[in-house]
Amino acid sequence: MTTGTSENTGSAAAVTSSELLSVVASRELAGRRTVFAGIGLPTLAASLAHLTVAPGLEIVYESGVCGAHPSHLPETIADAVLITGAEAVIPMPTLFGSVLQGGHIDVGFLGAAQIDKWGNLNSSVIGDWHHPKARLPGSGGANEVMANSREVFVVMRRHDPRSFTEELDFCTSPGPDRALADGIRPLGAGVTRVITELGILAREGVGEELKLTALHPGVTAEDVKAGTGWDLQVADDLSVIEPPGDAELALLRDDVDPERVYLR
Amino acid sequence: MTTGTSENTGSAAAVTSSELLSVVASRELAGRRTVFAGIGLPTLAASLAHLTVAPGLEIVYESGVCGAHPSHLPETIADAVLITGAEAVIPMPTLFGSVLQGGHIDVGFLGAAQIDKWGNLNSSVIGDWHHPKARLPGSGGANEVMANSREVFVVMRRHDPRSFTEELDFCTSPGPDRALADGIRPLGAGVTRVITELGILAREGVGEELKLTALHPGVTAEDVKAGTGWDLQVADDLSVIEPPGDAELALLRDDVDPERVYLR
Amino acid sequence: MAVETATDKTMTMREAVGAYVRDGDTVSLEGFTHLIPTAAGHEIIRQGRRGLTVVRMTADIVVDQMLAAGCVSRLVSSFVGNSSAGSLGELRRRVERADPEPLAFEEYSHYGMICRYIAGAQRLPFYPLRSYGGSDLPGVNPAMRKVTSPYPGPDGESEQIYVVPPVNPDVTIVHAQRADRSGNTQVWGLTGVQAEAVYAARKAVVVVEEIVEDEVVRSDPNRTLIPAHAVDAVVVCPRGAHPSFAQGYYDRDNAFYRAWAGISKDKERLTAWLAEWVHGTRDHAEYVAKLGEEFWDGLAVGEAMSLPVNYGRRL
Amino acid sequence: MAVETATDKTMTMREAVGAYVRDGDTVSLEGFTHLIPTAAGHEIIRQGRRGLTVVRMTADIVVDQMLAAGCVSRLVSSFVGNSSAGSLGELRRRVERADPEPLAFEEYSHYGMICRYIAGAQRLPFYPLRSYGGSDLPGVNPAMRKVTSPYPGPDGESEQIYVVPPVNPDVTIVHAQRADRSGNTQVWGLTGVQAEAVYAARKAVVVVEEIVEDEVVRSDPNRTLIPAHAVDAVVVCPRGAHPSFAQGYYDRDNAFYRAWAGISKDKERLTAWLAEWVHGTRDHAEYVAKLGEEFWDGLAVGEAMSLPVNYGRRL
Repeated sequence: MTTGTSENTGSAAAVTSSELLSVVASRELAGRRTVFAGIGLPTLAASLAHLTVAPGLEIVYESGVCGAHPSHLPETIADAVLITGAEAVIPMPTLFGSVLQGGHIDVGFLGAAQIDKWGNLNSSVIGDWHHPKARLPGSGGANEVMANSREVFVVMRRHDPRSFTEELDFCTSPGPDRALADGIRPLGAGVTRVITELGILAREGVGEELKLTALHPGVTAEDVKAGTGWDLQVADDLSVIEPPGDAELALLRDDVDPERVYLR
Repeated sequence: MTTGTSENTGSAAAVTSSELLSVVASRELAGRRTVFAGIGLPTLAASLAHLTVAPGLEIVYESGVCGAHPSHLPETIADAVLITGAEAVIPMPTLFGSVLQGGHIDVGFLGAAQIDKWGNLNSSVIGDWHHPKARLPGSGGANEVMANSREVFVVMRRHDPRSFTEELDFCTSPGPDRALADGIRPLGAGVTRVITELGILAREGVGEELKLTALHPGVTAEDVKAGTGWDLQVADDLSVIEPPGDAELALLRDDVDPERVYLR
Repeated sequence: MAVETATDKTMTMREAVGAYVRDGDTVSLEGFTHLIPTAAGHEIIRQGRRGLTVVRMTADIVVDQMLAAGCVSRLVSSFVGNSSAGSLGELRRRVERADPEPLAFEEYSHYGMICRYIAGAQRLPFYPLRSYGGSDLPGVNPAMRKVTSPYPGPDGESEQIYVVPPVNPDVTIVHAQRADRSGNTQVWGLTGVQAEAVYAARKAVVVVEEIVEDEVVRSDPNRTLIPAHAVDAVVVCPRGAHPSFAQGYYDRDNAFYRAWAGISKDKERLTAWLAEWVHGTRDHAEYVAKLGEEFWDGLAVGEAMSLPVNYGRRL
Repeated sequence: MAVETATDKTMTMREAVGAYVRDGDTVSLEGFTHLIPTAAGHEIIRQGRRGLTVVRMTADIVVDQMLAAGCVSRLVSSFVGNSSAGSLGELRRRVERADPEPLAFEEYSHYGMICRYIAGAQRLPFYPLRSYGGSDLPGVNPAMRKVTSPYPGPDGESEQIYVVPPVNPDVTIVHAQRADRSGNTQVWGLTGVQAEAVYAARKAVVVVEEIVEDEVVRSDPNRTLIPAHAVDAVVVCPRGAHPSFAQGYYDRDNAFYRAWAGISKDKERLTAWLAEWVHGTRDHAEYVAKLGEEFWDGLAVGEAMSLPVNYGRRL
């Protein structure tokens, strides 16, 4: 691996935001067995992890595909290339009921329009639900992924106070703290990693706020605090993230997404 | 069809108990679309009805087979010959959940060790459940067939006061009257026909006792009352059952069960 | 043994929609990304149905089209987006600005929708699921309620769980690869929640790429996802799932998904699109022909045949 | 893209039972008439497990044998009979006369058992079902309880429904036609409740007629009833479901079912049978060999191949 930063190293000079986020997310999957992932960055991260830090990793898709062996990089979670040659394609009641709610997923990947300090997520509306400024797609399976995965990774392309907000406009997918307050016993830890272009926020479980634990080279804690809409806690042992290495980038570019479907 | 009785007509002279019960039961299926049937007499009755009074009849088996086209008469509800060439084989959760509990079954066939005047059935124990004189197989799917079929036909090989009893030793599969008393809303009518070698007892639904409605030729209402452990009501318009006709017997013997697997 | 007396349930799409979709009905259209019954949605538009409640997990292009055509007054869904290819313009106008009229929206999550179908199929008064704890969804959707378990939880205390109510559509319409004439329907690839949606419905219409002989279906009874007894009408409609795909028949039209964001954002373009492609075609066969053979060649797929299994025969 | 790194989970039956079935465990053995995991039951007997709770919808010959061998102290079941071929002698002695010792028995109905597996698989605190209203079963089985629906019933009144609790076996053992080495398991013909029983369990052992190459499984992913992530061990054991059958592999041994009524009725004959056929064989291969080729010829089945379907390939 290189030791340079994404700004100043030869091969990494052209590291895109997608590549950076994918590589960093992939490393966090070390040792995990099952990941529930959507298409895009989560697929890239999981596929790269499969080639590096988590060789036994299985990606389970929301569409019901387990053990996919696609001939081409899939463009959607239901891409026909995910089905042909897969190890199993299971009905949605089994996928959501027995696999996800049954507790077989180690890491769920989610995105969101807004996240708060407890890792609660909003993917429903901006503004008031009844008269929204912007109607977003909604939960899909996100509420279930949050409720039933052992932990959840969030990859956020934007790190700004509108997305990292003190108060969500609407909570679509609550973490375990909110679940407990509602009298419902959660299975997992909720969001444990938030990966952005500025760094990594982390928490381990119930009762813990997201805390800044790692920075990309050249980014300061103050930069991240400025991009965060709440008074962000900073870890004492704040570390610097190793930039994407040559080996990681080569795998990502040559093996995982050679057609650069997502590595735009 | 012949008009003679099973005792005195040429071709019907050899009518066995199984043939008699099958033919009489088949007639009661006129116009029904779906029947949930076990192997043995119910299969014979349903298969014969399919060839006579209910050409659109579908037999659904407890094992999950729908639209069977067996090459040989099946020996069990799960006989391999029922599966090969069937229109559908569905998982048990779908069979019991969506098909049976979902309300798709017009007639369920059940047997029992004991039946009472409300059509409640015992197939669990003779004697006290905790210290039974005889442990019987139990519900299987009988409790569900009773709870979820529009109506239930019972074929009883024995018509005696031990089987037709004032008080069940144990109620495995209750009719709708008992369900209502327990605060549960039943779907169907419960037992509507009980077919025996003496005649037919019938009731239409909630609040009605089984009543003797038809006799085989040569049998008197007193015979049936003597074989029944409660004070049996007798219909005013008590009819005489047409004995199995030549056409029915020919179909049963030549087409339905040519190897006489059940027509012993 | 049994004589063949299977009922022929085949009819045209026009006949099926005419017979089974009425103004004000609750209509479920299912197919999760795969086998979306688009052609059925288009025929509902052509026949000018009004006041429908549409139930669909992923409200996507076909729902946006039905909204734009004025067919829909209520939507029950768990994902209102154009896959990952942008927004649904008409849906956003309806929800954000009541333009041109309001849309009643019941928001669920995917599993909540699945559980509603299961409860509907299984005639259950409710279905429990480990979702929604702490979410704002129950606050805007009073159908999400809690039940206390009669068994102690892992900690010995009593345990609460959210439940959703059954949904029993007046009619469910699904698309599938093939069926026989009596409605035994075989699906492969992603099977979604179609079987449950069919069982939950009062009436069910199955739209298929092709009708096959009885022997084909019966050679593989485990492939029958929906048995004939649950089906009221069978409609043959090749390529009826476009722009979604039919595994083994044609691929997804990703370009159209991307284009829809732009078309639907502009009400005039959207209206023109509907006029040309839905109102301007007599039926789906015309729509398919209008797209042209060259277009369909671009979505063609090659062969990847399943290896057969032996069901066995008594010797 | 992804490199192949599938885990090889194959082991012998002796290893699998040794590793995953411990004294006092709750063991589910499923297979509804079809694919009954008899060979696994025999190995449990050989290894002398004690104090097991056996969970099985149809407690039939294999359960009677395990009872007779003294492995089982508690039975959870919905049908305790030898199919339609008579009684289970040992079970009746245990239940009716506590001979030679009592048997704790939790009685359910078939759907009650299915729902317990579903609840276990789906991590639900309970599962509702429209059974048991007015039955004496809840009186002898306090696990059957009632819940009031939070929604009004059809008549506007509140509605009650029975529920059953989840079952989460320590291990579930099922038999199947084939699997790959990592445990992707394909089943056809009657599929019973095997998938749910596996998902409900802490550990799962799949016994198969044959291991097939990855390409065979992957040529038909919809045939995979149990994905590898739910499987801990794969045991190859041809004819391991005898006297039940494996669709497409061998037929049911109806003669043995009929014989069992007589064997099991007489404790001495039963003990002798176990000594000869279970304790007297080192493993199932010996049991199979002891039955002899001529015997197996009598259960052979002919070919009835499924017609292939096209999963499609991107061109």
